[in-house]
Amino acid sequence: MALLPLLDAKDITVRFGGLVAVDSVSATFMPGELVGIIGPNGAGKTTFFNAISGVTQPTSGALKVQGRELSGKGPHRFAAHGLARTFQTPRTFPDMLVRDNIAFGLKFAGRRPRKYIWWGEETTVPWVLRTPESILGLIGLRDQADLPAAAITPSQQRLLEIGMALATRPRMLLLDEVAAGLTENEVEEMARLIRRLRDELDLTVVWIEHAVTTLLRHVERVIVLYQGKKIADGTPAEVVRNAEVIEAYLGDEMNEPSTEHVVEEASA
Amino acid sequence: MNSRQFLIRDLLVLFGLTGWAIALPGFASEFAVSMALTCLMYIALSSSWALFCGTTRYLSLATSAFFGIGAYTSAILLEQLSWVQAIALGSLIAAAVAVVMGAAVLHLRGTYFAVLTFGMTELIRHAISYFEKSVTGTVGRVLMVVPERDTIYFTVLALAVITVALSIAIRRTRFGLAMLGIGADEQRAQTLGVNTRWVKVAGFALTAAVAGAVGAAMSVRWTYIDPHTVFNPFIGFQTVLIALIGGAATLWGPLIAAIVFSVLAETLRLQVPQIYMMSLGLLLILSVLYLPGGLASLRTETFRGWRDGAKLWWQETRDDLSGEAKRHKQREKSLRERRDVF
Amino acid sequence: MSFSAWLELLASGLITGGIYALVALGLNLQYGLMRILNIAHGEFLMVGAYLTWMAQTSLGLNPLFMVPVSFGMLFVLGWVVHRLCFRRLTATSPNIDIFEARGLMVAFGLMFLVQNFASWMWGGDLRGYDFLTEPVQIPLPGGEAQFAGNKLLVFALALLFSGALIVLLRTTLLGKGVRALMQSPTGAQLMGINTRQLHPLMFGIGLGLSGVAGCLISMAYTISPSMGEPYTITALIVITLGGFGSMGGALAGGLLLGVIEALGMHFTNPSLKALLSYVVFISVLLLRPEGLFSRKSRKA
Amino acid sequence: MMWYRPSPFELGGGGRARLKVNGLSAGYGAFLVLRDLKLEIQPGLTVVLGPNGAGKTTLLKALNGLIPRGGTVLLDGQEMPEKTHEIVQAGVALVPEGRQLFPQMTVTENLELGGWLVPKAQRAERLAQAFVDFPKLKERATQLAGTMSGGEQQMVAVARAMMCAPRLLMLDEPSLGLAPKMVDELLTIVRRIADAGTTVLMVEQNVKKALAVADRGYVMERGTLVANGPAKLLARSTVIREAYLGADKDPATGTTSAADAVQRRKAVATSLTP
Amino acid sequence: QSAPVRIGYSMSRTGPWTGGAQVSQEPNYLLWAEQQNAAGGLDVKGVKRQIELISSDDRSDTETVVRTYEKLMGSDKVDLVLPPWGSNANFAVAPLANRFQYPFLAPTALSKRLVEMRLPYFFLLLQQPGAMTNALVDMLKSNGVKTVALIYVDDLFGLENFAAFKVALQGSGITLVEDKSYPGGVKDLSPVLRSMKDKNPDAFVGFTYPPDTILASRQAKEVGFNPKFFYASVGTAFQLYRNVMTPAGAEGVLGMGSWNSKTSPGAKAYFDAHTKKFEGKEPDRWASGACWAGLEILTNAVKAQGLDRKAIRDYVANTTHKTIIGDIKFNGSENVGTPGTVSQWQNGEFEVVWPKNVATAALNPAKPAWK
Ligand SMILES: Nc1ncnc2c1ncn2[C@@H]1O[C@H](COP(=O)(O)OP(=O)(O)OP(=O)(O)O)[C@@H](O)[C@H]1O
Ligand SMILES: Nc1ncnc2c1ncn2[C@@H]1O[C@H](COP(=O)(O)OP(=O)(O)OP(=O)(O)O)[C@@H](O)[C@H]1O
Ligand SMILES: CC(C)C[C@H](N)C(=O)O
Ligand SMILES: [Mg+2]
Ligand SMILES: [Mg+2]
Repeated sequence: MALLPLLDAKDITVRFGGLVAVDSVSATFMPGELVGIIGPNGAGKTTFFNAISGVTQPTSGALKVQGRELSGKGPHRFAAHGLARTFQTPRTFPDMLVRDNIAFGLKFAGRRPRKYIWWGEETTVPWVLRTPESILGLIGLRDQADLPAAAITPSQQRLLEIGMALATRPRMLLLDEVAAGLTENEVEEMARLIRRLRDELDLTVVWIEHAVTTLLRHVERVIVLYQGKKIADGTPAEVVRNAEVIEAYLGDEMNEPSTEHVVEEASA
Repeated sequence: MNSRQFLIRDLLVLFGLTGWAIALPGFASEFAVSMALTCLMYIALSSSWALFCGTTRYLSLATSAFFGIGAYTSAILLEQLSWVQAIALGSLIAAAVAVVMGAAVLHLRGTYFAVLTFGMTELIRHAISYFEKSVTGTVGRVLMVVPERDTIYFTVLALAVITVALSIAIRRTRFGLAMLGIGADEQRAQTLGVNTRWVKVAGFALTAAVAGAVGAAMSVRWTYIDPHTVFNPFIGFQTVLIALIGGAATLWGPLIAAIVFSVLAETLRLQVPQIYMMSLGLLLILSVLYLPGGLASLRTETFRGWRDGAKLWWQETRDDLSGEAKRHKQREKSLRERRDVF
Repeated sequence: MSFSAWLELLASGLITGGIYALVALGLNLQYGLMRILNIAHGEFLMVGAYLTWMAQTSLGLNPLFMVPVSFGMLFVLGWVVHRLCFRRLTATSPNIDIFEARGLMVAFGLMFLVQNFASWMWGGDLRGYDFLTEPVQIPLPGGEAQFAGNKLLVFALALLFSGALIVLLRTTLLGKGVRALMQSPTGAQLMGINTRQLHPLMFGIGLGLSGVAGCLISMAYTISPSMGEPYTITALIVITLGGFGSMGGALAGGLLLGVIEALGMHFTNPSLKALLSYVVFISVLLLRPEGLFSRKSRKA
Repeated sequence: MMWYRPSPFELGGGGRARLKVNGLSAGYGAFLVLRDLKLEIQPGLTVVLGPNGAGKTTLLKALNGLIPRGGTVLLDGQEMPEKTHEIVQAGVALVPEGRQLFPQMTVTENLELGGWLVPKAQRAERLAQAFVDFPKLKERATQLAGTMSGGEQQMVAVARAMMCAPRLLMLDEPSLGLAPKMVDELLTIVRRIADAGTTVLMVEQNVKKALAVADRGYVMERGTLVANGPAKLLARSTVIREAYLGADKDPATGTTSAADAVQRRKAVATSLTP
Repeated sequence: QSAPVRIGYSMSRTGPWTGGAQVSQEPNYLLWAEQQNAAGGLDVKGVKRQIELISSDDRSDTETVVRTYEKLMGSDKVDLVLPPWGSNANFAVAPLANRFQYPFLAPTALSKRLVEMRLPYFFLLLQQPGAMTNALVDMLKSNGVKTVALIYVDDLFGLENFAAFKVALQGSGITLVEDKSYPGGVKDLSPVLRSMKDKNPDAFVGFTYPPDTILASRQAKEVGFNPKFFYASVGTAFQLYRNVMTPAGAEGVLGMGSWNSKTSPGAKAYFDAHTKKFEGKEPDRWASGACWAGLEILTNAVKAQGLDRKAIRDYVANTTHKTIIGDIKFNGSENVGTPGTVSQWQNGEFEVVWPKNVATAALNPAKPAWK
């Protein structure tokens, strides 16, 4: 049986006045994939996210979520179909407690069996996604649960963003530079967390990050955007050898000793 | 207290207040009832305003539009319909107008929304004026048969109670939470699954329904209504003012403020006729400056805070007067949390 | 309608529009730039008007002399008001929305205070005086039209003040500094902006301009303590039309409104005038929320 | 006009400022993050490293007057003023965490405001220099800062701070959100600024690259400075290698000093699904 | 010394109604109380009792007016009340007057509708639109006016007067060449005045409020619109009008006015007392007179009937009262004793010029040019 793509974006174009921020980008994401998106600053990564989550209306192009046409619909429809995202500049509810930020998403959780509305907890919901506490534990913000979201540091807010996204009980998670501002080790932790989320919660994850070395070690597929266009889409091994990608984005990043193994592993 | 205990507390308070208000006409003087009526009117108006505008931070100045629409409806239809029907219809028409207005303007936030709702109120007022003048050949309506004062009183009381009860109920629902989310970050709320458009229009219509009903019930007291009186923007301004004084995002704030503000204004008006508006203005400014969270945020700590603030202010002033040198020494001590930014 | 009649109509609309623009100047600084919705704007304007009236009737001073004087007096008043109210407000408000709401409440308080101070001080009667009401002949192509001297004066000064403000804000960073300040107080301080001075300064200038507007208006219209509200509303409409904070926009918006009203009044009915201006206002807001004359796209 | 009081320092660098900090403490309300900190910033490029929540941002904020501080801070032997705008007027600029751009203003306007203290003629010069440093910004000169991409905004923030020709430039994670190539370019620019005579204090998470360009480094953990020394030595020290460089690739034993990361791992260690 | 007579009222001291209320109404109440008290007190069936005025500001807000009168009549149970300012407020309190049975002698309520409500305790002192416009048309017709241009304010006052004016015009041979309504608070009437000037009518009529009255006059001067008859309404009778327009500028302007100090010796005494008490502030030559007349009626009623309010009402309703502005007689609520009148500014005084039997000066049938 051919699997239905979870998200199928066709020829997505987003224009801002004269600027073509996303230029006819197509991509499909299959269930269970962990995909990275990289590209220089202003390449259109965030805008692409905005377009496929309903936050920005694409100028043209078609979006299908699990076979259902969602182009032109509001973000809440995307959320209802299991798409959750984080924002590059954290957009938590600043005056609400960290815990309530999570609880908010749970209240409007998209992929919720109808029964839940009447009978409370539903056993098929993974336990980590049942209560704010368990989600906070997952992202490591339990100690900050009773602080207003405005009072935690930006990196913690990025974690909270993940928590809020998870609270909608998504099928697909769009992460926009959630590891920005973390040290290398912490990025590594983050990557492992994301992989576990994907594996154990059965999610599809699309992850934008500039920490390429770590990103490339963890994802199975990478999409490279450059000036709004998709210039590569393939395994990390393929991508790091793509001359255009090296020219546009990577530079000599991959030649540093600490990253050589990625290239080796990938080509093995 | 957990949320259930809060609910019980809120309901008990509401019951108590209602019982007291029901008994009022039995023993209180003509004037007290009339005063209570004013309080109830603003309780209904500002609680319903806060219910939507306070939580979503969509500052609507259209209250007087809905009030006026309700008033006109009852003025025109009171001869054909029963009292309850007239009020229900007034509220319905106001809500319908709000749906249309909301659909047109609720995509604009903040200032634009406020100014637009104000503009629309004026537009409606002038449109009705013009219509009346050129089609019916008069401005305004004279109400020949008006209900008893007690009927009006109990009607407005019922409206106020319904509004507060609604506020209690709605804060606990998804709908209430959704409005809160819209107030905090609308787009974020949307990405978390809130159908913001629907929530906004529904919330806006809800406030309008209350304002319409209040307008329908209150204006019969004036015998003669014309667009200028019932669409008076000050009804809207005062509603907003009261809600803000009380604390727009709180449940009891608007209620407390409606009572405090109305009674205070009236007392000052009767006691210090010369300067009452000035005192009122001054009190208002002081309350914003020193009780920024609204009346609902008043606690014993607040008073302690004022005392400390006054001390600090005195210190600063003294230092200001005595020069820079002294201030330098004091500096390290004053690790204050909030700094004067401007 | 003859060509000269057309011109005459346009000119009379422009003159009224100039007055609208003048009325909006102060509020445009306070609200457009500083996000202080000074609902007491009209009240301060009224103070300027009363000062002028008093100077004219009891001291026999020339109202023109009062233009700078009322600017100065209201500037000082503005500085003081800012020190007493808005300084604390800005320090304690967590974000700009809350600041705006609280500022609005304070402004309401000021409105009560000032309006009733005026009633108490000068009584509630309507006042006015006669100054330069003689018509002046203006040559227009195809004939000539006449306008009251004081209106022409007000118009000229309205243009002058708008122009001066435009130049001031264009050539210095003052206006941008204030806008910056409202968008990110921390950011502004990090630029080295002395926020404690800039803010009251601009507020003071705003109030000073209200004073000037009041002074000039008292030459052409009757005044009373309750005259303020309609002027506040007019000012609000004008700055919304022109785009918040844009001085050129406000001038253009005011003139446009004046012309639309004059034409509307001539071709339909004066009663429809208000309806017409609100229709224009609302359509502009719905179609071009950033204002008719501002090029930059601003998010609502 | 008083708002244009020319900066008391030679414009165009050459300040070679030295910062001496003694007994510095700062925090949020009653909660002290920094206690009794002592450090000295020499001319050149100094980098501060440390895990999340260590208090690096707090340090910069305290130095720049954004939060109240205790202790003495001497800038070239002179007591540092207390108010932010006075500090900036004394020649200390900061690229803050969270950027603090003016989102509703254009890129050019943002940069111009960066030159608030600089006379008009020089402002134009510096603007031109900023556009040379960041060609992307020139391209987007009239775009509203709030609509720029994350990385582009970061460029605006850095460029804006450099507009006022400070003698001490403080950068809080300037590479945040920048693409690797851009990080290299940025660090080159920062190095150039330091070489031109401006003292630079930089907080960075990009440990390797930062240490490669810096002269000296401090390491901060839980509000205290745990190590310092020349950047070359630090780069080879075990503290750094263990804590930041991901030297250890075995997921089971990966250690980090960031408290919440540990916590996070604990949570994930149990199964997520029913 | 017996207890004072407590008399309550609510008055606009702030808000948009203030301008009128503080010229035509409240000063008279104060003057009256002062005069009565100075004379030993109000004569209550032979007993002199001091007057205690209980008053408050109503902020020009109808609901506040209603509440205040409910307090005065329902809770405080004052002996008598005096009416509030303006038609709107009087509409709102009229049913209350009936419920609490307090006679109201309203000096500034002006509406046919109010008369039609047939409230036994409510009396309107001012000449109603019908009478005033009849007099106006009569005067215009007698002076050979053929064409009239008219503006009126968009509210009850403007509309009722306009309607009555049209009725009065029927059969008079005068044509209405243009009529335009305008919203209150208008800031520019010149386009309208210019187009009226082009039509060159014999007379201009404005049913206007004080600020607009002055605006229309100034702008008529501005555009050089100077018909033979220039009539405006509320505010022409104010001292303000002469101050703003200057006596020379006001010369020949017609308006709603029904008395001045030459009307009767009583009027002169009243005028002088008023000017003295308020330091040069003159009463207006229209509603102030009616207001004072109402107070005279009340004084006499109390003297004859005491404080029995029902008796006062009957007395007021059934007597022909001699007042400073002439005889007042009520038919239902309406004053049918005072004829409709027209006044004109002549040499700095607002003279009653029509009808001839109450005129204080002869009509100047051609307005001089604006000065
Ligand atoms: N609302 C907008 N108006 C105009 N231009 C915009 C707008 N939003 C984004 N852009 C531009 O579109 C381009 C793509 O932006 P986007 O945010 O998608 O970049 P990005 O790939 O996420 O970059 P980064 O890595 O820096 O976050 C940028 O050049 C940006 O300036
Ligand atoms: N506004 C605030 N109110 C209360 N506590 C705060 C606030 N900001 C930061 N903190 C706390 O102060 C500590 C230090 O924060 P700081 O921002 O200085 O860390 P940092 O070293 O800059 O971390 P990062 O690498 O994440 O930027 C943290 O534990 C944080 O929780
Ligand atoms: C003319 C006035 C004495 C009456 C008043 N203008 C009113 O209608 O309210
Ligand atoms: Mg991005
Ligand atoms: Mg930090």
